Amino acid sequence: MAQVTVRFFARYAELTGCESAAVRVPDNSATVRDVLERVRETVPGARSLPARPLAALNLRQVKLDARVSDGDEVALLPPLSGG
Amino acid sequence: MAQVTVRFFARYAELTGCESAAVRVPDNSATVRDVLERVRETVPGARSLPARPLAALNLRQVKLDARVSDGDEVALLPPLSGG
Amino acid sequence: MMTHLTRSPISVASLLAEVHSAERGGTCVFLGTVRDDDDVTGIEYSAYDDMALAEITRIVDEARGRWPEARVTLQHRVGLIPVGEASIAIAAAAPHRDEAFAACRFVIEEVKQRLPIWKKELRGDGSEKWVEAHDHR
Amino acid sequence: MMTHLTRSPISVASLLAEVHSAERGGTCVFLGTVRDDDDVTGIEYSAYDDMALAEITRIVDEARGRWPEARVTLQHRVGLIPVGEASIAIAAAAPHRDEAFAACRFVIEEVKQRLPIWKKELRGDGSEKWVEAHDHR
Repeated sequence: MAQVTVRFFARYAELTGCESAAVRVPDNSATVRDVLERVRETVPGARSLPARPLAALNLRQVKLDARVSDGDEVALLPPLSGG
Repeated sequence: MAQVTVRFFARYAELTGCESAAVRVPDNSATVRDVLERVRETVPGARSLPARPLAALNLRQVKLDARVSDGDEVALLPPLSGG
Repeated sequence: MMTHLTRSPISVASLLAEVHSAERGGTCVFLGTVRDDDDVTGIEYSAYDDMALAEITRIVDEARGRWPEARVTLQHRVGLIPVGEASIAIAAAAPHRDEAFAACRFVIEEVKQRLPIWKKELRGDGSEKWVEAHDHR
Repeated sequence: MMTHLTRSPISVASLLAEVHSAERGGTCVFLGTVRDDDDVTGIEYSAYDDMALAEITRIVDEARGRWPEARVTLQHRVGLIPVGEASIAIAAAAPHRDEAFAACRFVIEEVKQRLPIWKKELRGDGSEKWVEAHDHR
């Protein structure tokens, strides 16, 4: 199994009441989408996240089908509003 | 006759050795071009001014056929290079 | 080197000093400041710091790739920013003004699209609201 | 109110203060500085002061006509300006950044075309040269 750190920001941190969680997904073929599924199962409040949130993997925006590896950091990002 | 003040700037002031001159032109139909002709006759060094210099009349750029009146200020402007 | 994310008021002079030099005759600066829309008294900005810094580095590198003679820098402020104060400042200096304007504009557009930074509006009546759509400031 | 022609160094902070307000969330600044081209050590700027001031007023009014919610101002320095220092600064603030950039760009283009101001380059070898063509800084 791969252990992935999941981080929640801004409104998503409020929704889940959580800033960071560790989830485990199968080692070889898991994607950000799989991480998101695990999060919905294990983090209370995560069910109210949108179906396809913006996500980042290791500090870069990625699509939900990006592959994850042990030690990766996935972040779930509300719509960006910097500037 | 109308009396017009003519002002020279930058390189034109150097060429003519003059910053300001008074010229007299006919009262009713004289233009900036006529003023320029008078200047060439009366101001030493003004013959080396270009044939059609940039000109301003009472603080606005004008064409050489603009009419002048008594008390007007005509300025002869080298190519602008502000900014 | 300035830090690109700060919790303190932004100094435009420091940004200018960082990009300016004697061979770069045109400098364009953009400042985004908190507007007094509706009953807004301030905006609380929060960031995914590590990713924001990484994106800023990538954006600055991309700008340098497009305009090799330009130098650009930016500072984004986070935390509570009162109405009227700057949340972002960008400075772009180049030998000629076309590149300075273009590089500055490029950076603000990329910042708006890419930085993982979020705004929560604070209102005079004590209410708060996450800003979820791009504004067009 | 600031004077639009000055013989002293330009203060960007004063320009910003003049255009900024809480409803104008985007501010664009352009600075033109004396470049160290060739052997240039400084540029002597001279102006037809009365006409330059009249043109500046007209340009600012035209900008306000096009972008009614924007505020723009500018300062042009005259006299001897050493390499690296600003000869012109423009600030344009507007509710949104599009107008701020557009108004700032408009003003610098008009300034370059319309202000009766002239440059004489001063070189390290003591020579001087009138600049007679538009540069593209």
